[in-house]
Amino acid sequence: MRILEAFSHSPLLIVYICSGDPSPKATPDLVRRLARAGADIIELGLPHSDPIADGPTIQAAAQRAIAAGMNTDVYFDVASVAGDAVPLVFMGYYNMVYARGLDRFAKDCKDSGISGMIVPDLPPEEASPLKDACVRHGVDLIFLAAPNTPPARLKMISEETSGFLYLVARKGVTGARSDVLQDTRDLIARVPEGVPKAVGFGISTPEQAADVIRAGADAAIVGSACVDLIAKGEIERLERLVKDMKEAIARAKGKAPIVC
Amino acid sequence: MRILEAFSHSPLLIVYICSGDPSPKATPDLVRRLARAGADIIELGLPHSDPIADGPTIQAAAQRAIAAGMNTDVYFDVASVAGDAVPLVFMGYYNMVYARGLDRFAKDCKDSGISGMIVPDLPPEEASPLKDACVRHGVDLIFLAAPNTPPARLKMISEETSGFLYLVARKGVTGARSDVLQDTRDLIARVPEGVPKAVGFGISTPEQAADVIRAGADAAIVGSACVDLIAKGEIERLERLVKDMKEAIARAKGKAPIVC
Amino acid sequence: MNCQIENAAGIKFGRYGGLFVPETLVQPLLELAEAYEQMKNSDEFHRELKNLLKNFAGRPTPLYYARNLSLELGRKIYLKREDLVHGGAHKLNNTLGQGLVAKRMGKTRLIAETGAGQHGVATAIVGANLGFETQIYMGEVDIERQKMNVYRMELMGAEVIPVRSGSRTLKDAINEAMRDWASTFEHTHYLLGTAAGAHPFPSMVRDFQSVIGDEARRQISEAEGRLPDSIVACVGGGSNAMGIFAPFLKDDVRLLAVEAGGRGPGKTDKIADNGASLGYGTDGVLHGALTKILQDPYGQILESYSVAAGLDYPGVGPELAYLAETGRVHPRMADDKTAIRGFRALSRLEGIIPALESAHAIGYAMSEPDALGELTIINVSGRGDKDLATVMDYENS
Amino acid sequence: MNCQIENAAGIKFGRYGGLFVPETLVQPLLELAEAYEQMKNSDEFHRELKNLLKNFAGRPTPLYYARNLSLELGRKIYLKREDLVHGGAHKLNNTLGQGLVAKRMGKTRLIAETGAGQHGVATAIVGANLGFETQIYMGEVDIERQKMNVYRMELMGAEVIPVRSGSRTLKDAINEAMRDWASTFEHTHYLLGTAAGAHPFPSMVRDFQSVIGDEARRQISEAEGRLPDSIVACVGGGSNAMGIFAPFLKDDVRLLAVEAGGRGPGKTDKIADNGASLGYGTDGVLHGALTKILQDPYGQILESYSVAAGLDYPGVGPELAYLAETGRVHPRMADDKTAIRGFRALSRLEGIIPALESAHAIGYAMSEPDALGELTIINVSGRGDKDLATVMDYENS
Ligand SMILES: Cc1ncc(COP(=O)(O)O)c(C=O)c1O
Ligand SMILES: Cc1ncc(COP(=O)(O)O)c(C=O)c1O
Repeated sequence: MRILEAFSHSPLLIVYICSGDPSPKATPDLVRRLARAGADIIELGLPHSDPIADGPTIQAAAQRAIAAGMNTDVYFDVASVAGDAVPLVFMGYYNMVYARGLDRFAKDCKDSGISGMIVPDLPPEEASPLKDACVRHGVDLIFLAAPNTPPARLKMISEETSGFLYLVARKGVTGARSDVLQDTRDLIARVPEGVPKAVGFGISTPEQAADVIRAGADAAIVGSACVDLIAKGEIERLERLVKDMKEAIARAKGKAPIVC
Repeated sequence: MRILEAFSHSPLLIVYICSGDPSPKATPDLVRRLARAGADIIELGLPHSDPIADGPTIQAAAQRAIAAGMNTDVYFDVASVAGDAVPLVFMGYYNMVYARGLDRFAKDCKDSGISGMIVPDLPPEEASPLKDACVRHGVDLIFLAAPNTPPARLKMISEETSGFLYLVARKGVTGARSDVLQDTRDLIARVPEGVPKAVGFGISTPEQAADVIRAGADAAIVGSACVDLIAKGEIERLERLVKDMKEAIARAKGKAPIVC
Repeated sequence: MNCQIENAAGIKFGRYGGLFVPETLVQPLLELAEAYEQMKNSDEFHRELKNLLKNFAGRPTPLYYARNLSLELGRKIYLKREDLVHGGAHKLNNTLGQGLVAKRMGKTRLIAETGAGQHGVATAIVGANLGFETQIYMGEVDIERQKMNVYRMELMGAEVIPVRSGSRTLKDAINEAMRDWASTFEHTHYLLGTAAGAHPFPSMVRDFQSVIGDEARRQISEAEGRLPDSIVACVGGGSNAMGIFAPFLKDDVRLLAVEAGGRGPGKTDKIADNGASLGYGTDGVLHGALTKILQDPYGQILESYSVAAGLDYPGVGPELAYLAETGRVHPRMADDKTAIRGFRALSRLEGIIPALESAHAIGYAMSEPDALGELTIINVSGRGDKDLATVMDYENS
Repeated sequence: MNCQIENAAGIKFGRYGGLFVPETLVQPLLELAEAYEQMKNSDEFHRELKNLLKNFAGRPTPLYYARNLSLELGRKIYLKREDLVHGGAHKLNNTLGQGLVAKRMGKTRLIAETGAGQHGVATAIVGANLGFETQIYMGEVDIERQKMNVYRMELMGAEVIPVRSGSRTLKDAINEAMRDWASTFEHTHYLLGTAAGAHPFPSMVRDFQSVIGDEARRQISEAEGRLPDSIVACVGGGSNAMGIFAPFLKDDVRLLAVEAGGRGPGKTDKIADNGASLGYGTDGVLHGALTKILQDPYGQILESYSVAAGLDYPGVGPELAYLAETGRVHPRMADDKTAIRGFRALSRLEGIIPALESAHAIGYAMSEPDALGELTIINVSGRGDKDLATVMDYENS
């Protein structure tokens, strides 16, 4: 519910970080700083040994976090202490969820203050058991759609998702890129009216974030660009980036897209 | 003719050396010393790169001789200067003969004072062209028979050989061994009456030499044992060995074989 | 839930299998499934495949009555000779099939993962022969261990891309190939090398490998006038096992699936000492399918271990997981030592040096002859030339 | 001269061939010839051999239409796939045949020579399978160069005996095997690996290898409805060439025998820079036969040279010498560079890595396509796995 509510104040900036990178202890403070800098929702990644949807930046962050002692128990502890300045969303691979037990996982989310779950390798067709658990515990299960998702399937996913719809900005994996494609704009336009849409994968600059908002998205998701700055220990630049992005999307609100 | 004549004074001692080992220059002197020590006929080996009928001792001698500059031209020069104290017999592989030309080879033998030829890889069936050349130039072509030569074939070989018949004392290749086999005695006994028989391959001691004479051979051939002493530079021991062998076969003449 | 994938048949095997992949890959997989479904009914496709299997790959492979091994074990042992397939293993049966599918789908590029290099070589062969641009993902550690196979791939025009993430071995090479495919699927086919992964790979690879079992069925019937009491095959991902088992599923034939027992059951934090997902694994999702996997209690995938590189994989095909659960297939294990014994025995007794993978099946049969019945077929999935250095090292260590 | 060898047919090919061996070996050779002559007429022998060729060796091997190479050369090229024979080369056709002959003669031990190890491996395979004690003579130099093949032989229970005499390579290994045989023939068969040497080896080995040509004849007739314009095969001793040529001798088919041109015609005192006995050799006697050999003016045998170990022999089978002289077979040469080009081309174009020996045939065909006519068969006598290190070294030097 907290997520839908947040979307009533769009445009939103959603920031992804990998929990436990550089250390479990550092994560709650990072969450608070990002919230202060302007993040409206924070995706808290649970690192996995085999992150097939992620590019090198997030893979490396996951490896660092695992080495620093992150695991699912620690993950929920970290989430609990991160506070409730902004809604938190779980982001992680299905096997980690499956291994803990679906119901237990959804309940742990709820109990640690996590409002939603994004499981990038779990398409709606495979999701009903987890969906049931999420409904039971009042957690949103957020699905993804991609530029190559055909119309009928996009409709189905839009109906199945709860909280918002995660639009994958482009083919491929997570990671910073330098432009926003026509494909993304098309995808945004194709989503049925009334579904909150957040666009992620490859958004790394305020301009790109503004671009997707102008194209009709309700939120921009930034991940690898932030993870990169954390890896470098440049937390102030991270805060500045978030601030700049937040301002850029606010300015972009309601403007027509710039088509190049 | 010189060879048959020699056999009228049997028992004979035939000594094999590898021409050019240790050097072409040393060979004529060696021939003279061996003759003085009691050798009745000397087999002068022409070294070949691929001596398939020879054991390690004679292979090694051939390699030393080739390295020392021995070749077919040098071979005949050496034979020429070795003198005519005893009959010389060529011993070498057919390819060396073939390469020079059969007629030329037989003529060179004649001209350099060589009375006969032993070509261990040339069975009578393949020998007619060389036989013709040898006849033309008055050189004996000496064939070999082995313990596994069947009766009909032994008869044929005995008819084809000229000078004497070379009896291979045992299966296998040249090289010193420690006993004389029943097979050898049988082979000697199987040779048709009237054919001069020399036994070689594996005779290294006066006792073995005496043994084959007692078994009915007209001559004993010693090779590797002598080559071995030459390799060690022990020329006096070589002379002593030849002397001892000569005495042993003289004593054995006419005695019955000792069967063990 | 109101959502359907068309052509859903064969997506799941009991609860196993499925399509647990990022949304970007769902469509390419469904398109592949559909294209394959059409080609299954195309006579021309089958003619083309059959022609390549016969004249290029060297099929049918013999079913060889192993006289000496039979004497040793006191029962009749036949060997299915996949070691004689071009390239040296059964892998080509699958790469030829998928290569033709990709060609007909209009793809121009192949990508594949490889561990020891056998599947990479089989993919490179097909890439060269059918005219694809070919790139093979291979862990950095494996590249170092398998220089000769890397060179073979390169000779045939494939590019070998070192994978530096994770454990830098097979499972990471699969991850990397999936990442590549997520952005290149329009012109690229991902040629998975075993009967694992997301739909339609498990069924498609099984189908292409079923030529092994189809032939074996005909051959044993001709030779013995009956079906065997048992069939033994090694299991990495499960393609050679499913290939020889599939045509016998409805028969009264004991199907023995031999996994890599490695150094034993013991495992540390990140590393399992074996490759026995059926034996020691638990349910989980890896590379797109729900199956048995080697994992820690939190769901992190463990690195597997086996002296045989091709069995060194922490997952297994979902159909095998299902068949093992229903009891139709009997999962068994052979540890390193047993495999090496099988390797030496077949070399010495029959003059056939088997792949170390296949040697697990042989070693198992030798140590449990009573499990075989009177008449058995062992699948010799590949030849052992690639393993000589490994065996020498093993013996010296 | 009044001397006859019984069963004299086939002892000579024109003036070539014969039985130039020490007297001790004459009888064993004649016994072998006679035994073989009897088995030629034994249905049971042929049944047994056929069974092994089919179910153990993997025959028939495909005749593969090489689409890409054909396109490249603008004519139809078929490849006879001896690279798919068990062990990796045509060598097993001969060792199986001779192994069965030896078995029926009551021999209990096999000896053989080997250079690169291919024939040694093929002999070890047969020794293991048919239950012989097996010893392989191999030059010390070759043992050092071919560690993996030594290990393969040992795995299959053969003992590899280092030869330290002469040049310590193939020809010395043959010498040594002949020496061994001269004292062990009663229980030992000498399993010569090529269509060279004394009678009956040239005809016997040719006969056992003729299965290549017999199959190719049937296969090309089926595929094209006619015989080829030409056949190309590489020549070491001549067994794969005679094997594929023999069934076509009476036909209007151009037979191209490609020898190792090595580094060229130049030769020093002891070493020829090539293995081209037909091309650069002269008449002489080696290993029991009159044939073409590489020799110095005095008749000392030269060491040969080729990048392909299996062509690195200073002699050639007498039947080929005869057929070359009569013009029925056309001797040609491919030098190292041409062979390497053929090796790379076939790998890249067709996904088949040929043996470096076979690569001479391919390289020749690529550099002289007009000599081939419209329809040609190239004999791919073996696979190139054994040659990877050699090619890598060659490219880096
Ligand atoms: C010879 C051989 N056998 C078996 C396997 C295991 O794979 P699968 O279980 O898919 O047959 C491999 C894998 O590389 C292999 O190379
Ligand atoms: C693959 C291959 N081809 C050809 C040869 C040459 O031998 P041959 O001329 O007897 O066929 C060899 C010899 O080892 C070989 O291994």
